[in-house]
Amino acid sequence: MSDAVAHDPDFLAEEVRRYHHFITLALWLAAITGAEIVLIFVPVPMPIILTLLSLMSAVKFFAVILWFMHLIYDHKLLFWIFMCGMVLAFATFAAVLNLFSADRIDTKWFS
Amino acid sequence: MSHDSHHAPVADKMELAPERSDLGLFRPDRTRGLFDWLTTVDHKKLGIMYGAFAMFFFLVGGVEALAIRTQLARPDNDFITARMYNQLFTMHGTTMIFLGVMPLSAAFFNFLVPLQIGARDVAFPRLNAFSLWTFVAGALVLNGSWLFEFAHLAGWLDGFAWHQALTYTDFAPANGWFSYAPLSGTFGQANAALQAPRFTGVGTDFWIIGIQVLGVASLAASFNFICTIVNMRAKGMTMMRLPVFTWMTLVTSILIILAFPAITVALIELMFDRQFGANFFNPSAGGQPVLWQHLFWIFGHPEVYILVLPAMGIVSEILPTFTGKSLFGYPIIVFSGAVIGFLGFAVWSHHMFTTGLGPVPTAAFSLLTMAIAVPTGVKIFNWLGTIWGGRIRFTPPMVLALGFIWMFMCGGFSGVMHSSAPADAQQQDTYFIVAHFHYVLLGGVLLGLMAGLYFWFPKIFGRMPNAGVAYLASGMVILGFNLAFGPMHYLGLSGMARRTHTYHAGNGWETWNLVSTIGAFILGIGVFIAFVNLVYTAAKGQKCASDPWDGRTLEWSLPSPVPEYNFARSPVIAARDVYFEHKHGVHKLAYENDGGEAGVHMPSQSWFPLLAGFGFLIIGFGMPLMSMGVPHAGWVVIAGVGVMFLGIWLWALEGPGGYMLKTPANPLGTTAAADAATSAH
Amino acid sequence: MFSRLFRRVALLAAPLFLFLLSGCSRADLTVRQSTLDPKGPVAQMQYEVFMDTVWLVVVLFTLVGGLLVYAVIRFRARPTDDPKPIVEEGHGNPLIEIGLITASIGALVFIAIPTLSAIWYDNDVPAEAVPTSKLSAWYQRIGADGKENYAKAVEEQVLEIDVIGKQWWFRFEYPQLGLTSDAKHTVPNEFVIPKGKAVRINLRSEDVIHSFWVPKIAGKVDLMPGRKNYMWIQANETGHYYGQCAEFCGDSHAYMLFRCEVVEPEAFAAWVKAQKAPANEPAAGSKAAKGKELFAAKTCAMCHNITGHFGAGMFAPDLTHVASRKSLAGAWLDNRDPKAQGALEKQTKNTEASVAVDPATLKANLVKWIGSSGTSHGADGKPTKDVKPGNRMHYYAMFGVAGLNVSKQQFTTEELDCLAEYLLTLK
Amino acid sequence: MSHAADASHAHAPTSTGIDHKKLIMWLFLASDCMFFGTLISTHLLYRKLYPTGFTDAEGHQRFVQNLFNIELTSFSTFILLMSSFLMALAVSAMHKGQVKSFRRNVLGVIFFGLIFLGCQVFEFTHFYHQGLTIQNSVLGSTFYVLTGTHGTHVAIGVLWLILLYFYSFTGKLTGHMAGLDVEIAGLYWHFVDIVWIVIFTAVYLVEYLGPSGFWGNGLPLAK
Repeated sequence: MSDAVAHDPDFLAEEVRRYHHFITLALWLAAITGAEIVLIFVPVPMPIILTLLSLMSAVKFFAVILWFMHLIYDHKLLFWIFMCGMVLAFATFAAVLNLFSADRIDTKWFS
Repeated sequence: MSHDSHHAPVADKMELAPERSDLGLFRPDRTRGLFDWLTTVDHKKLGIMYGAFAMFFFLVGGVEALAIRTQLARPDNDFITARMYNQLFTMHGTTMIFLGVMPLSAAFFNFLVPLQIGARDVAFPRLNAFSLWTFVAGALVLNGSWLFEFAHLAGWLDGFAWHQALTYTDFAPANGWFSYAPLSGTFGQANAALQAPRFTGVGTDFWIIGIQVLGVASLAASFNFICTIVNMRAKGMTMMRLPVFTWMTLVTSILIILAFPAITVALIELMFDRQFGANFFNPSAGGQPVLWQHLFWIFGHPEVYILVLPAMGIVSEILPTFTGKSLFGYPIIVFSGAVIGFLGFAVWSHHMFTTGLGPVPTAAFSLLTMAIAVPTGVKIFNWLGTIWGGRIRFTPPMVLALGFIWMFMCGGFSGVMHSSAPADAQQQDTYFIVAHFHYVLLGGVLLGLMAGLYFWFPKIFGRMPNAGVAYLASGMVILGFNLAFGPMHYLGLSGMARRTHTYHAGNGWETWNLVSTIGAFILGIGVFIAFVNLVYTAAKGQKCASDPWDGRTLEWSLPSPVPEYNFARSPVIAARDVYFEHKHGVHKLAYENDGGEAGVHMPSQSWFPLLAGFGFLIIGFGMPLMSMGVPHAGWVVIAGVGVMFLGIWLWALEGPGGYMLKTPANPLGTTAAADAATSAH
Repeated sequence: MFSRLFRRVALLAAPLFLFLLSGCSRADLTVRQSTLDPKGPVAQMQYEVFMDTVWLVVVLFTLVGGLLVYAVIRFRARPTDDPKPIVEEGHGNPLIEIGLITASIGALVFIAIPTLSAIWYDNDVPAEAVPTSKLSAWYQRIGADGKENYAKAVEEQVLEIDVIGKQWWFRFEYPQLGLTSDAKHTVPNEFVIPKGKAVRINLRSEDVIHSFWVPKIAGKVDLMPGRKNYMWIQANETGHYYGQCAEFCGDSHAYMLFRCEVVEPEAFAAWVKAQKAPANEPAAGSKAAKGKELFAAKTCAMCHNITGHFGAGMFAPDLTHVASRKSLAGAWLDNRDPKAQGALEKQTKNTEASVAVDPATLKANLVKWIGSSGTSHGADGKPTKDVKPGNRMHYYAMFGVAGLNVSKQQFTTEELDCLAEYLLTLK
Repeated sequence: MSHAADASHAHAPTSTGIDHKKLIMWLFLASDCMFFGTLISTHLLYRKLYPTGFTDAEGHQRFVQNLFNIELTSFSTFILLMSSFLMALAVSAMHKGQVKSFRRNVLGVIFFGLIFLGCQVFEFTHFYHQGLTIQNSVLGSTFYVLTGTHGTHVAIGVLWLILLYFYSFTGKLTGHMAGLDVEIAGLYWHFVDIVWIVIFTAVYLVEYLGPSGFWGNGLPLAK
């Protein structure tokens, strides 16, 4: 039955389309990584760099999960399952990071 | 209970020759006896085993609790030593949560979920077996620490060089179920042996690895249940037609997969601190012990809902059955369950109001905690709405379910009291808190689970528990429970701190501690009677009809005990409360034509989940042995990892397997179902 | 069937109810560590918020609980019921649901408002607790400059105390008054504050997490290692208050008690002066003098500081004025006159007035405490019962990791007597 | 919906049309988000509190910017991204039933994965010789445990792919289920890759922002 699937012309055409998407995407990913490395040495105010870095990282992140991991082709439920974990992790740990501040740290033991 | 009752009368294997796996090994093919129980992948048998282990550990945890209460019955008592007391309350908490309530809930998940959604098994039967055996491994590791403790106290270990070199000789964990660093961690510079000075001994290592292994079991089981509920619903069983218990299973499982990673990482970090001299929670190198608390409660608070939501699901099944009315506000009950689960991730710091968070976070977590009272209140209103206008039949499960609502409400109210951070500053770490969470976890969860046991026992074993004994046990549990934990509200408010093994006379706590101890013994005897009642029923109880309560959900349409293939033909669902509708309403059950002549496809048994679980057992004992300084213990750990990987590898290569079962002419055994079977398709 | 069951339950419950009622009269709300008997503004605020929640809960409990009882009785199955089952798809009633949700939110707002104001009030010394800061408080409201003035006023007017938690005792230091470990004047387990004065407490831990809690004066705040926590307290009545470590901290957690003595401002000044005095010298040739030698010979002096006699670190409680302390061993052993115990018993119900230290009780406690500790063994070779299990007395080397159990001290009865006599001279 | 998806549904009689294996893998990945979230936030938290780094064995204060080697890290990041690309091709090949193409691509993935691990081993030994150990600072603890855990994930992925590679020679890796099995392994591999995307930005790149470091006014950590 797999052979039936494999030799289905529509299916093959779809796979070929994806193949080209993958190659384009790989080039973009490489380019973005290159840009990131250049960016950190550019003398621009830090907030701008930081925003750009976060954006680029997010773009790469979503590019991989959407195309390489087929989320854009697959059932929507899978996307939401993953988002559920990702958003929760992000929100929770953003909160944790904000709950700590240096002014309450007791340095007695190590300085 | 013999295997025959499940198997022989209704079906025969079509392929009698044992099946050969991809490896060329013969797969286990036992239908009875020990080998069957060890290799089974049947969700019902796994559920029964979960239940049996859970009940055993309930009794263990209960005995620990009674020892604690005996010590506290009088002021300045020395029934047990301070350290033993600390070990007992640590193990009592850990046992009740991880080895009592969670596996008992898992027993219900296992047994009921496939039946309620009209499936023949869970999505990954072998993974399900792996969850069980890994849970057993974790339970043995945790309680194995007692063996070392007793051997140490008896002096059997004195002769060993490694034992003489130990600084701390607590072999059972004595750091509380929360294991706050740095008491459970390290403080100071790592020395040549990589070990920074610690405050506790090997017990903590047992605890760390035991919880880690139990986490693996819970995670594996939860992935499986989400998959099963999302993917294996019978035709027509939309999400909004799912029985509420199944819904709560789904929410609980989602909570588990999102909450457990936090504790997994925290445990890894703590283990690195203790074993390899890392500094995650070591204050002398800048580590922040408060981080442990955050990570622990990011897991620990959802864990509370992991414990309580299944019981809420059970009660939401029992109330409609015995009021003869469908659940009031089904969508709201489901929705509020999901909201409780979601909000459960946003309130963890209310366990840390006294740690100096600063006013803004304290206020935020205070308000969020109050907010969680709303969906919880909604559930109680809806249960009330279900009772309203119904015709209440009093049976043991119903009485227990009503007790659940009552006690859970009390627990909820004291919860509202310490959602207010300033009030909590006086209540935190006192017996007031102990009273609160026992009202929620014992008055709530235990009563809910007991109600579930009495409700579904006739379905599981085809036998009816003795109602008189059940009433006696329930009465004793409810009475003893209130006597034990009601006075603790007063004790807490009058300043008695938790986790203290003794107290002075003259503080005004004597009378109520004694009352509490008496209540605890009544409670203990009540629980014991209930368990004896249930075990006796399973073996020799009165046989009963397959639908003794006039049930509403799909599992009651099946014969009791349920045949191993569950549904000879897959049901087609047209309404919520489908079986009740079928019996009394317009929506009749229909069946697909997928069993019958072709037979039913059944998954094959396997040894490898057991083998992989056994690997975890070896790892679990190896790590603390390493920590003790037992020579060559590192090799034990490596061997354990090897066994685990071997198990998983063989499991993967073995393939899912499967065989066909012949089904009887009347596939469901009940008249109603037989009518439907002929009318469908 | 139900009525029979109901009658049985009622019969069972009636004596229980009576028992509970009779018990309530025995439940005193003003016992030693009661949180329901606040004696300072912080505890008062917390008590008031608590009472708000109590009222809310009582009202809700009556409503919902009453409804539940009514529903269970009213809707029980009866033989006269219609035998036809109730078949209907229950969707609930959206209006009822929304109404109840709104009502719940309203009820929560009722406790949320006092909660929020109390969180900020309890956090740090408020303006109204600083006597001359009425003006400063006004400044504070008008701008940044005012804040500075306010901070200064706080610094001058608020007594600052450092609390350091150890397994299983507390060390108190008064940096503004020169009672610090650098100056070799520290106060273990019993601290004194003047009545009516705002006190800012800096909470530090030197090992595991502890928690500082004097229920009648303020709710607890944890002492977290690696973290600078603080709280403020104030006591409006003189007396002897009981405190306890509220965070589980190891073997002897239950024995980690402490005391707070609230005195008039003049008495406080006198107390500070007394604390700064060096220890008395025992008479030559007396038992006490021999005890002093033993104190050095048995390595007690390695950890315990006695200003004027031995200078050591602050690893262990300072003993310079040990004989004036009302308790020993983390406030577990009471040194006060047992003859006054009858009076004490009565006083436990309320704030205790000061009761003097009784030398005989003190000596007995000293012998008991020093003589049985750690894993030391009695004359018969069997382990004696620990006063505080897991404590580090009798160990040669405090900071050694391995072999701590091996090097411990043994005392003869005579040695114990001499040591106790010596310590008794340290008034 | 594409035809391919329909075709795969035909063999998976599930309520949602998603294969059990694919669903459970995504559930695992959602859960793993929390896992790595905890680890990464532990690291960031301590970077925020103690931005200056650590003190080496000679007592020199070391800044993280001077320790990290951005060229090496970008190289290994690039390698991992490309391995992800090859993995996508391998899955595609398996869907088309082209076992040989699958083998070629998966061998590439394994090779790149091993290079990445090699880089990590090199980095660890290099840092160790520079004086950063798991014991001498929180930085060492969080850095080694975070990247080490990621490395362990990579190693497990490599092991999985090696087993799949050899399994393909048995001739049993065919049909719809084979495509699925490879896709599942692929999902895992891509996830390891996206975790690295986050680590690369949050752990490595931000350290280069500005002369005093991104982390600003925290506490000095002398040890």
